[in-house]
Amino acid sequence: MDLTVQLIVNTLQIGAVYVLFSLGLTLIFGVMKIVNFAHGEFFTAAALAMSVVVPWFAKALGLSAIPVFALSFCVSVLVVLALGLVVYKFGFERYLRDLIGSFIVSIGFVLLLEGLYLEIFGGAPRIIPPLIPGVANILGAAITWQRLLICFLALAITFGLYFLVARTKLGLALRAVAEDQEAAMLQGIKYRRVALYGFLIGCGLAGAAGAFMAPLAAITTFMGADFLIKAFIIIIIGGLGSIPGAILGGFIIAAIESFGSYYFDSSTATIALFVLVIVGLLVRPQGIMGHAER
Amino acid sequence: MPRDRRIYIASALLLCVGVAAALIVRDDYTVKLMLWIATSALLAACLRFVLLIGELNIATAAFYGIGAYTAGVITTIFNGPLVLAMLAAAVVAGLVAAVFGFITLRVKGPYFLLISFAFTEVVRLKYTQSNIIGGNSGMIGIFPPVAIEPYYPAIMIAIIGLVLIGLYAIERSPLGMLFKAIKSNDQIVLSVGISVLVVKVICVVIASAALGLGGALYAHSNNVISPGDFGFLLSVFVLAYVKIGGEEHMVGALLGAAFLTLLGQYLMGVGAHERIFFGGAIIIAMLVMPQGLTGLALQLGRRLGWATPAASLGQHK
Amino acid sequence: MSAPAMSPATADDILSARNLTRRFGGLVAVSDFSFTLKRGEILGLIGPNGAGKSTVFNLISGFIPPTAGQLSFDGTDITKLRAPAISRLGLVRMFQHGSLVPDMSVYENILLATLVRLRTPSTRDARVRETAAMFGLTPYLEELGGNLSHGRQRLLAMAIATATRPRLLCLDEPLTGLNSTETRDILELFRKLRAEMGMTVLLVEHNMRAVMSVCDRLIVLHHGQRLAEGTPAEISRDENVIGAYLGKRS
Amino acid sequence: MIKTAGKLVAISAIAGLAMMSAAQAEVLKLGLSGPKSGAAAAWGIGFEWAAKQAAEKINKEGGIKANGKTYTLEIVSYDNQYNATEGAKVAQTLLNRDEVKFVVGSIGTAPVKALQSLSERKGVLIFTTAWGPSAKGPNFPLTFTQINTPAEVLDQLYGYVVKQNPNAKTVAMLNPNDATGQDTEKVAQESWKKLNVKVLASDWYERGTTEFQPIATKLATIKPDIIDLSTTPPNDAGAILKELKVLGWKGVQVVSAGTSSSSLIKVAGDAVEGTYMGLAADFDGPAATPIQRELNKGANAANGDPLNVITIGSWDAVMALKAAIEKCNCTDPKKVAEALPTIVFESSYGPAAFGAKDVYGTPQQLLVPTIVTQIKGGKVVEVQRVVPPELDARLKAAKK
Repeated sequence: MDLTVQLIVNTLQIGAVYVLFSLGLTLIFGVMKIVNFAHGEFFTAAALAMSVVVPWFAKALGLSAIPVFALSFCVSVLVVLALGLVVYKFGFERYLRDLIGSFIVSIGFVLLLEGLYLEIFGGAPRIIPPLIPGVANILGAAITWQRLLICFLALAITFGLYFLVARTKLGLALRAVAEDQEAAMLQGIKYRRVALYGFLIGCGLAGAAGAFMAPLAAITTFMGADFLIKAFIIIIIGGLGSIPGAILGGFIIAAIESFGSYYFDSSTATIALFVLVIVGLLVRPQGIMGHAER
Repeated sequence: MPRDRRIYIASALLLCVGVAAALIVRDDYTVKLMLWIATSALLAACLRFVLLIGELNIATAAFYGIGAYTAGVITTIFNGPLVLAMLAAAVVAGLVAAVFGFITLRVKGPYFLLISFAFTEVVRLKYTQSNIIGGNSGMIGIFPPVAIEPYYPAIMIAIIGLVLIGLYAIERSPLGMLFKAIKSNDQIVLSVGISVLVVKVICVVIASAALGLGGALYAHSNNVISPGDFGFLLSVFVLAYVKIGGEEHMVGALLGAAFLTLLGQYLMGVGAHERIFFGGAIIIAMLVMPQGLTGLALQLGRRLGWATPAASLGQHK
Repeated sequence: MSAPAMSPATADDILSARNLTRRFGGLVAVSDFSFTLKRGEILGLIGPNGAGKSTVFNLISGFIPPTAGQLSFDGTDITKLRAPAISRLGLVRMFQHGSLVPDMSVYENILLATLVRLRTPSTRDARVRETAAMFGLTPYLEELGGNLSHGRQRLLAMAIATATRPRLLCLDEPLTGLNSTETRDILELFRKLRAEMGMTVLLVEHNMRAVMSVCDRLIVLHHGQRLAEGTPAEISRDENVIGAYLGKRS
Repeated sequence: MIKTAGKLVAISAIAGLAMMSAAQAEVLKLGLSGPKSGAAAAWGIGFEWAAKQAAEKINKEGGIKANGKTYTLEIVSYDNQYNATEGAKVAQTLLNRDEVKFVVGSIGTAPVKALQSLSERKGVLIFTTAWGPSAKGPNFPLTFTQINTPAEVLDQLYGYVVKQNPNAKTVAMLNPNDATGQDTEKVAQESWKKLNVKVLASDWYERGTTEFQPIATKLATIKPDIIDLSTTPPNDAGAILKELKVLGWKGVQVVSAGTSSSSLIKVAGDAVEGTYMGLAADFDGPAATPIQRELNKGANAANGDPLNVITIGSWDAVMALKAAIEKCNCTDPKKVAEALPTIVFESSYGPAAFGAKDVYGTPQQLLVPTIVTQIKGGKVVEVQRVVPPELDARLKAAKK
């Protein structure tokens, strides 16, 4: 086992899901100017949905692992989108661009959803069968095939989002709204509709991350919390609202976690992450890729 | 100004009633309930104090914790007197806040929110790694001196009440006006020759010193403190107090603290459902009364003709 | 470029800027711009949109630091000073937009300006009332700033700046959106401020007729550089200016 | 949601009934303080469930008789959220509002200490699962430990591991950076040293971590003969074992204080093979008592989560309390506390007692067999059961 290669491989495989999750958070921030603490709950919802749907499909349809996973993935993301719609309609819609108001609403949803998940799914961890078995060997580093596959899928979605934002009409509207909401409205962009789409895309990304994480980790009702905190660090470092920033930040955090856990220990690496955020914000408040607020 | 005087007189009376109640009531649980409401109210008032400059200070929990730990270290490890512990807690929290504020208040809005969040987590994780203060198990045996123990709840309510009145007085002073001006338009404040950064730091230092003192009081009434008590979730709940009470006026923070503390106690027996109800209550409150309890009360009052819009709370003069 | 050579700084100069430059990323907003302001004069800074007038304002009032160049105010080097310090020295500016706190009363708005300059509540109160009277705002002292009419908001903004008793008052388009009576009143006020308090005024304004009538001297800015400088009469005859600016606009 | 609403109705109906019956018989309220939300929620929920089963069983069999009265039991349980603030609130609510005289279970070192600072002063008897030696001893005459703690377990477990793997000379340890981890790690270091096993590294991680490859990579590259995941919770330990297998590390795996073998097996899959556990008694297997099997099944059905060594502790505490109250024929907590160390009672493990005065200075530690288990073929197998000599002696004395 080549250590450096292994640590880099670890970084990439952790980072891929971080990136996906953070992209959703940063997109929602960009469009709605809200800090969505409930983002982790969408992630959890998708993973929990997978834990129900995967065994069900496998039994009912008798398909092999990959089509079952693909189908379940779609269902889980749809579940998350529906949840997102409810959360938007009964909460965020009235607190668009209100940092403090929306923050407290999102906290309300965290408590409510966390309690409901525990009530419905119980405290025991849930597991879904592996997607594909086996371990790949890359330059002496070990990684499971399913991690590798999920890495690629996550990267594909990331590129898809990039394309959406860079090339499509909706993407243009999202960017315009993120840049300057009033000007965008003067241009005839319907802000509320764009905000809803942006929010749903963000939820969808959290859902995708959760669904990808489902075969890799123990599915619990509180698994989103850790990702949420990491994602905050990531988008601060990358720059709030910045898509390239979230991608870069995701891999930076994954690298610190991977190398820091090795050379110090995991607990210290966690502190290092927070310290990094503070130092980073002092040196460059707008993040690596963010624009200065003017 | 007469309205202000009435508020001071009313709060002084309320304070006397609270202190008297703490002395008279024999039921420990009721006394504790009063103390929880008092500490919640102090936390809410301090979080709201920084909201006056437009910043959401998640580090409210951190400064409260710094006060609690400072006081705990002084009375249990060094056997220092309680008064010294309280003073030191306020001073240490204030000093740390000065450094923290001077560095971080250059950023604002979501950046400040998130940096204060990160600061809170770093402080909490540092406690867990420090053996001398008990690591994750926390510090135990933080008691007030035996002689004053029977009066401690009354003393605590008196101090917290005075701090709250003090915070209100500052809010109504020219300094408080500056806070409001900074929240609304910091450029104009700069243009008349006032350093916005310095004013913001003063604001955070005042709030943090009050929090430090509150933390010291809390530590001695709870007798046990642990790192988990001062995580960012505490600030989040305190924000809920402020928001549900109504942030327009300091009374809102107090109302919200009392309301949610009592609700929390009532819901305690509901067990795992507690979170569901608490979360649901926050969401519903935000939907039906965006101005909080005080806003709702004012609206009702207006509809019934009790108050005219001109007399609405929170307006100066 | 027929800009006249710069006169050397003298004791009469209250403000002198030397080779002032400011870049934003690749964009040069102000380039090697030098000028002086004489004590007690009313200087007009004019130029088309995007000429760099607001940047010059932000530079001399310390809201943004210059990339290069020097600034001195009344004998003090203020190049490295920040806005509050410069304001305390007596160089006070007004903003183009939102130069007041909308959710505070007129009284409190003006009171803001007195906080670092006057120590006792009674002197502050006197200063606020005196200033309000000067700008005809006495009847509105209890009104919220945001509830005033547009014209009175401009008056309030100027009142805030004036209440600091500045030696140099910089006004960024104070006449925008005012009717002719209001404009006339304000111009009259400028003259009064200068006569009674010895205030120097730097004025950025689009209203050409007002500028021509009130200013002692004009500087024309174009693409961040000085295009012309002179008395209103000279400027209105300057062919460069007419070509680049006046001709096209009116 | 409908199910939830139904449950709520049921709960309030039961509460109503309980209040009605309260008018007729003497009700003895028993308190519980455990986490019922957040990452440790499953513990508090299982804990409450087991205590309620015990109370129900006793009530059905006619309650507790003492003082010439018959007491029926009622469990009052609150969420301590695993921190001192909430722990203190729970303590106040239990002791001062509900006026509970006995707390039959408390989980979490910080909230337990908050409870203890009040209960000892108010003369309330408490049972606790707190592992740290700091919560025990002569300073706390009314505090009883209701489960086996590392001090009871580790020497047995490690001794067995070393005996089975005589070539293992080095160990790397990992613990979550919390009170449980910090308390246990010290004891574990000592235990390994006693057996001449060299501790190569002892690392910490923050609870709530979801990605474990970095931790696994570190552990694997140290190349120890034994990896002791110590107090690492089963979910996390399972994830780490899985990653260790991917990395190709092969060695002796120990999860000394992991409480749930079912979670561990679920998460780790076949990577768990051969793992030794010290606190993961198999409540499903042949070695389990009928009560344990029945409780385990019930908990699985009710909460979707089987019981473990911690959560079953509340059952044992209720049973011990019943025996002690009947022995002293009173409900005065101080007298009950004096009676507790003198009795032998029927725990879920079979006959049990309180003792271990030699270790802690007071005989207030539950004495039940320590059970070393190993995971073989995806199942937990009991490989060694040691009845503490003290318990053995007491049982023999009781028989006479």
